[in-house]
Amino acid sequence: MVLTLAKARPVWQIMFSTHHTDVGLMYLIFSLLAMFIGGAMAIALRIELFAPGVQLIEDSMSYNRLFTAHGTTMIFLFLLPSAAAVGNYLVPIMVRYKDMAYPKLNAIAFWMIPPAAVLVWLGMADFGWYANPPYSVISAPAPAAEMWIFGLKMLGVSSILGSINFVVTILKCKHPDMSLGKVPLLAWSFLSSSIIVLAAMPTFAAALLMLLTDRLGASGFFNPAVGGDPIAYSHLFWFTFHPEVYVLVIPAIGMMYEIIPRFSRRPIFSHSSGVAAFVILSIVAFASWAHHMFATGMSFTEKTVFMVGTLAAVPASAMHVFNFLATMWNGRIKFATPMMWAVGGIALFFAAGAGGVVNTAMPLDFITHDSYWVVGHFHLFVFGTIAFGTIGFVYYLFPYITGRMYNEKWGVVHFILAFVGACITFFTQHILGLFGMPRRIYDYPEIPEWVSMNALISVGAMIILVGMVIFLANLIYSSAKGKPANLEDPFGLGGKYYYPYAQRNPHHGDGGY
Amino acid sequence: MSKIFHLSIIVATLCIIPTISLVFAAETAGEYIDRKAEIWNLFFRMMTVAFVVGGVIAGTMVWQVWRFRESNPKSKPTPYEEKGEL
Amino acid sequence: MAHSNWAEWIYLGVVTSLLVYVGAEAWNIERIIDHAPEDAEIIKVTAQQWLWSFEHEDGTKEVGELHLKKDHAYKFELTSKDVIHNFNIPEYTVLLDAVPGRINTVWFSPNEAGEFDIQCREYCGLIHYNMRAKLFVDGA
Amino acid sequence: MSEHDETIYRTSTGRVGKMMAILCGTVIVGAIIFFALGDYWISELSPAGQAFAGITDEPAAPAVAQTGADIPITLDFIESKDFRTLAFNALPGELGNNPTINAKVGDRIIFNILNAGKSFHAFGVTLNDEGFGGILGSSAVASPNSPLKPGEGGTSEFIPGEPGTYYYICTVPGHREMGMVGTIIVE
Repeated sequence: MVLTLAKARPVWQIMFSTHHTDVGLMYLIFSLLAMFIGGAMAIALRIELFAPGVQLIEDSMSYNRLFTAHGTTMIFLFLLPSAAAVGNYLVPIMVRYKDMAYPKLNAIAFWMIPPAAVLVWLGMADFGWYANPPYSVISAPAPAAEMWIFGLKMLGVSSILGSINFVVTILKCKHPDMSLGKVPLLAWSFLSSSIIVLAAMPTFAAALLMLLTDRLGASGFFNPAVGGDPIAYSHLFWFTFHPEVYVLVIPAIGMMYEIIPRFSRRPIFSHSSGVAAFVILSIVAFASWAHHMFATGMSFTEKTVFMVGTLAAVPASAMHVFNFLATMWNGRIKFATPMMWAVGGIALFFAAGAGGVVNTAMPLDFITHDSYWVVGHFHLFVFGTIAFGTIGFVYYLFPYITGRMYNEKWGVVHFILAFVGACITFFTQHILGLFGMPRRIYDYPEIPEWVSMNALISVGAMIILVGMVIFLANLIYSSAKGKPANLEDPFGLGGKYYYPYAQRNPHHGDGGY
Repeated sequence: MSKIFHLSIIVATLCIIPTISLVFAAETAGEYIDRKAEIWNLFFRMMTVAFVVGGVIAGTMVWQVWRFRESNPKSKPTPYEEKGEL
Repeated sequence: MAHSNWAEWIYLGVVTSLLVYVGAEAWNIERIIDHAPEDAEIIKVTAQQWLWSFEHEDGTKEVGELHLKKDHAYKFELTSKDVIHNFNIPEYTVLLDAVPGRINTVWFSPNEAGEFDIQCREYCGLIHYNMRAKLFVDGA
Repeated sequence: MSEHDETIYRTSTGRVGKMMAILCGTVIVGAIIFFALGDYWISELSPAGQAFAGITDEPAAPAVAQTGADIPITLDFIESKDFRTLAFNALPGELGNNPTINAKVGDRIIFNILNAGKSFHAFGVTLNDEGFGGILGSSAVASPNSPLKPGEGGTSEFIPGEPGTYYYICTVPGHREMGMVGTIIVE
């Protein structure tokens, strides 16, 4: 059995191993660490905003640096690595190959992340994760900004390397008996998200270099004081980072495709519609980037084009929701913790998507742009959908990774707290945005609606915090002392469906048995 | 299947053309357009659509979760389970 | 796995037609509010870290305060001296970026007298949170 | 499991403990480095930013024969409750608002600056009668890009070399226009 070792390996052997499960484990531990650090930052921000005036953070500089670090951490150091963790664990198994295509490249891709994290966290730049010029060129203090730029550069290279690995593993190393159409949907999700990364990321890599030379005064691409155009940066940035939204959300949907059929005890309603939706999403992802920029003074025609491009992505997402619901139909659903997270994730995914349709209707941008509506909207995506799918999958993989079972009762408590907290926090943020509160503000005037809603949002965030503390305790306690899991069927669903079980790690003693 | 698909697109288009012409005609002379009212009215129309669709989807989900849960007295093993095809 | 997909096609048809409706409505409203009336008075708005200054057509300058008349049309010409700001009057759903090196325009016509907030909605640095001004609309 | 009868799980109390020690240790060391170096990470302005703000390495002002007279001045940055009016020492209309300083050429004016407000401020003396540029010699306390935080303060000196009207201002853009400006009349 993979999870039992004849001989415990020294920790350094796991750390510097190139086997996909070991690299996956490193990715997972790192991403969870980043999640807790980024979450602590979010809590600090929410305490500060609990009421007008100074609560916790004494000056706006620290606040600005915190929200920048929070955004960068959650996107690049939590969500991307956690998706890579799941992919590393399961993609080779699903395509029936012994490892990733390039194991050393895989390890390199992981080991680029911690130094980048050090740069981001030590510097703590203050320009928001969007680093919009000319602020980031003429106003953001050094060396924090340079450190952020170098850190992001490394993270970009890391995710390109990881993506190459996934694409090659799936396309070239899959078992010859397995046609591409038969590749499981989780692996398909990694194929499509990796292709998006390969197409989108180089643009941002270029933009970062241009930003750096601009800051050094050597060029003036984005610096209007010397004739550049800051809007050009917005285009380059969003050309990468709108598709990046799909890079984050597609693996999470893939994870739900893994969880939902298992716990519904039925196969996926339509494998081909899932594949089609992934392929469509990875194409239309590139048709909508400038809907982030309606307020920069775009013409009516440009706005119309990008509104249509945005709406075009909706049917594909709706196909996924349909597929999930149709899979659950007539099933016999066991609501173990992973299934709860997946179903909760679908519910919030729909809410986030509906909010997105409202956002893209051009005139409504005058209400929602850069307000708390937007904050609520994308948090429903990144927390409500992507993190929900990921956390559910962490619970799902837990027996496989540790050979032990997590505490089911506390897992359910964690889910309920996180779901209730997310609803309170993020739906209230939508409404707060309608009352005109801008995002990224350190303090706000005593407008009664703003004061009461901010207090409510902070309470919601505290509820999530309690859930996450329970999660952390559950992870630590259960991996140390949890009950041994029945690896053939850890969730008691009947059948030997749990195929991570079959995987062997040659680096474990005795050939991995 | 594709017939239904095409039909629904045609029906949708037929609904929109009169709407557009109606609003085109509604421009009143002399007074300035009330930007605030136009935008907020659009917002509330959109929210009506969103909440109706959301209600249907969320309702379906809640019902499914209630009906197909393992502990529901009516739940029975799926065919795949019985055949051991999981 | 043989199963019928008719439900999915109907569902997709409904979703698509709703999206077409949303798009058409949004397009139409945007078209209506896009064009400024020709008699709109031009107000030059200059943003800088971290204050708003205004210049009326007759040359009057104001800092941090803007006095307008009810039921007149105003067209803002927005620009910035340093970084990108965003000129926002939430009460009147007026919102547009003030970009250095560009002039963006947005128009509105206040139809209610009173005192309203003007704020910056694009992150612009240390005092972004307090980059506010007051709009006074005087009755006809 | 040929050699061992006992199962060894991939995770055990000891290994989880080790992992937590490594993770927590790294985080704590990182936090110590971050906080120990404090504001070093945000201490400078980028070259492009310096060019934009007009900061250049100009030669120091010519030495002036000092008269030996010292004029100590205490200035506090203050703000009205709604932040829309800013001033030195007292709000407009109150006693001691933006005091005018009279000095002779060669007098040494010693500024004692305190940020008594809630916002960010920085101090400097300029000859320009509008804007926030042209800060003279060693008169600056902090700068717009690393300003005084609430409660912080500092001292600086200014020795006028020529007669005329100088202005002491808050060099944070916009604050001069909102009222943080006073005059120095030099004979």
